[in-house]
This record gives sequence, structure tokens and C-alpha cells, in this order.
Amino acid sequence: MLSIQYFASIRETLDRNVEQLELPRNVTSVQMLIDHLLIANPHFEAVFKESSRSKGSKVLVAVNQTIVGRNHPLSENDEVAFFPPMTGG
Amino acid sequence: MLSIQYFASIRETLDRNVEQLELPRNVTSVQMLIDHLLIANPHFEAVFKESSRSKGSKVLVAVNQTIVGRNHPLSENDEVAFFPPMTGG
Amino acid sequence: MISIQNEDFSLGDEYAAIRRRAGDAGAIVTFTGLVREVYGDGSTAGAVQSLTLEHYPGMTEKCLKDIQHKAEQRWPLLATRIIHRVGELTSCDQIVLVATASAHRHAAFESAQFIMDYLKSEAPFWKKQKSEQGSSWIKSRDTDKAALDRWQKP
Amino acid sequence: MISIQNEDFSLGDEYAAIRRRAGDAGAIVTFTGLVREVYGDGSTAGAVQSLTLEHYPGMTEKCLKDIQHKAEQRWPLLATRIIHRVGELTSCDQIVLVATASAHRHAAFESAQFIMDYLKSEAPFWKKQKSEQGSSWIKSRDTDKAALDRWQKP
Repeated sequence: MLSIQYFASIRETLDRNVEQLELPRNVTSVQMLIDHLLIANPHFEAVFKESSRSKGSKVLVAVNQTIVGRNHPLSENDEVAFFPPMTGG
Repeated sequence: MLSIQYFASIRETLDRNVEQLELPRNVTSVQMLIDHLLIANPHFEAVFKESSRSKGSKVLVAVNQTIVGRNHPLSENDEVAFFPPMTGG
Repeated sequence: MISIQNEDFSLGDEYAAIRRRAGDAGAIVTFTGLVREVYGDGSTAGAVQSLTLEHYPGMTEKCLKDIQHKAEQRWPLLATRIIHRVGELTSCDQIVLVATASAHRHAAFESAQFIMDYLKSEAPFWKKQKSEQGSSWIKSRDTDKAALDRWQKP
Repeated sequence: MISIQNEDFSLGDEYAAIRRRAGDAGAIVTFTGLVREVYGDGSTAGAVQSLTLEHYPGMTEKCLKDIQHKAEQRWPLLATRIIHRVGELTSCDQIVLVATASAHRHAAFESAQFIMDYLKSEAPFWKKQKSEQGSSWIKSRDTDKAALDRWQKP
């Protein structure tokens, strides 16, 4: 099972903070996961579609707690997280 | 009256920390004061003579609490100070 | 040493601890970040009533350890300390502490600044502010990304 | 605020005071300089038994005020604090404190470093150390002069 976590504004927009997902066979990268999530949940578009996001509201992805690019491969049991740019400190 | 103060290693070498001096008519700059002091106190040579000082033991001069060069003019009642480079902090 | 906590911290106590741990330090630098009354990023006007800090448990600790490790590789540090608070804070509260100890001042200053610059851009914390005008997530600033550039010059 | 004093200081108390004075600060940086057990400048070997700080009363205060003023001209500072001890100190004692408060971290870090760099090279303090090998005046370091260069670039 893949675990997916959402943080900050993205967690609020999607109204969920964590979900478990059986990784479909044809989903082998972060971008493919995003595409898969968009089909399953059309309202995710507000967060993930480049065109529908306002400037500066970039979505970052971490796999197993390391920030990665959209082409990063995914395996079963990975911990995936989506969040906006950090604003700590 | 000119007041002259000596600090740190220079104070120790000269074995004095402050003195008052009637400014001679022909002494109108810091360099002239140094030359005058050297004549009056030959043992000042160890401090003021370029040739007799080891590398790095530069003598700094302040007039009225501001560091100045050797050509800085002197007036009666000036406060002059001689000291090595600072090592605070 | 790294802590993520809801509780406030005492700079005096943390300084005393790092001074003890650091042994023969000649220089200790501390940085404290505080909740400001007004955030100038234009996302809201009006005084901040509260600031809520969210983070990504697990990744936060990993990330701060990485940053601390990078700093220790780069400068001869005798001790470092990072505290970051999470949860609901209010105007003038302390948010973050970074302290570094070294033999010389240059290493202590540079490493504290390095840790803060990386923490701002890489550690998974998010701030949401509440004012009379409502709630809003604070936007990241381009100047924070730019601050990393000086550490990445060859 | 500037103090030249024989007495030790409490970083916790000084931080609390500057935090109060600074109002809406987002960033407070403190630098503390401490007596090290061994000075690496080659002027003596052996552990330091004591360190005596001499200064030029009057010029010291004038000089520190000038440095503080220069920093305030250059960065938007909400408060600054400088304490420098004089007299006889011993291993691990605190020598100097510089604290700066600003809205943003960059100004607080840079100004504290600026004040320390200028204090080292321009404020009339001199250190004499006593070890088992005897007494000697600590020599000024070329790196301290070099540290000023970065502030003087056009």
C-alpha cells in the first residue's frame, strides 16, 4: 500500500490529510500518480493542474521524506507527500 | 598642555601610562611629537623606531580619540595616545 | 541537537547548555525568529492574531538533521542546537532557535546563517496566520530561495 | 545601548531586554565571545590561566557608538546591544556580547557580524594572556583586518 499525505493549503483544499492507495500496475512515477489521482478525484484539479493554479502556488512532492521531481519512480509501500513551498523559520 | 597616554605593550615597554607635555613651538604634527619624544627619552626607540620593532608590532596613534596618521597636525590641549593594534572582542 | 516542540524555549537556558557542551568555544551565535505583529507579504493586512505552524513529522527531523550535518561538514563546529516550534503561536512568540558554537566567530556566524537559510527553504514547515481579515497561508518568498545561492557558489 | 564593564553579563537577561525594546522584531541575533583555553596565535603555548583586558576609556565608548551608528545606517535595526568586559578574566569567561534585532534575519545576522568585525579592528581593547609559560600580549590577526574588506566593497 502506498501512503499519501497532504499538508497545509493542499490539505485544506483537498479536505484530506492522509490516504492509503493500492498502487495500480501502470502507475510507476510521481507524474503517473498525479494523473491517476486526477481521474479518481476530479476536484483535485484545483491543486494539481498547472493551468488552474495561481502563480506561486507550486506543489512539491516528497517520496519517502525526500523532495523529488515528477519523474521520480514509485514503488509499493512508498510514502508520498504533497505540499506547498515551505514557510518555516 | 598636551596629554599623552600609552596603552598595552607600549605602556609596559615605556613604563608609563600618561604624561603631560608643554607642546614645543616647533612640534606641529604627530611625527614631530614622536621625534621630540625620542630625543627627550632615548629608550623610546624600542617602541617608535621602525628599524628596532619586530614585524607586526605597529604603533597606532590617536589624537582626541580618533586614529590618525603621522602627518596629523597637533594643537595645544590635544589628547594623544599611542598603542599597538587592537585585540578586543 | 534538534527539537520540534509545541512548548516555548528559554534562550538563556539553551545558551547555557550549548556553552557547556561546546567546551573550548570562542564564539557562540544564536538566532531567534519571532512572530511579527504584521506580515509584510501582502497576503493579509491587519495585525496577526495567531500563527499556526504545521509540519511534516518525520521528514522535518530528517531534514533538520541533514542541514545540521551539512553545516558541520562545512565549518568546524563544537556544538549546534535547533529548536522549531509547531502549533498555535501568537504575536511576539518565539518560533525558532538556531545556535552554533565554534572556536572563531566567522564559523559560528556563517553556520547559523546557513542553517537558517536552508531551514527556511527546505524544512517542511508551513505558517498560517489569522487576523481580523481572516485566515491565510503565508506565501514563500523568493528572497529565501535567493539566500541559498550564496552557499552554492563553487 | 553600550556597556564597558568588569562584571559578567547574563545572555538570557540581555536577550529578554532587547526583545522588549525591539518591539515588532522578527529576528534577533546574539554573538558571544568567550575566553578560550588555548590561544592559537602562536604567541604562547599552554593553557590560558587568565586574560586581562585593557582599554582606552573614553575612546572605547566613542568608537563603539560610531560602529553601532554605522550599522544602524546600513540596516533597518530595531535595537542593538553591545557589552564588552574589561579587567581580569579566566578560561571560558564571557568577553563580549553583540545583539541585534530587526524585522528580517538577513539584517540581524549581517549587522551583528559587521559590529563584531569593526569592534575587533577598531575598538581600543587589548588582551594579555597569562599561562604557565608566562605573560604575553595577544597579537592582532591579519584575518581580522581582512574581515573588514567585505563591508567596504562599493
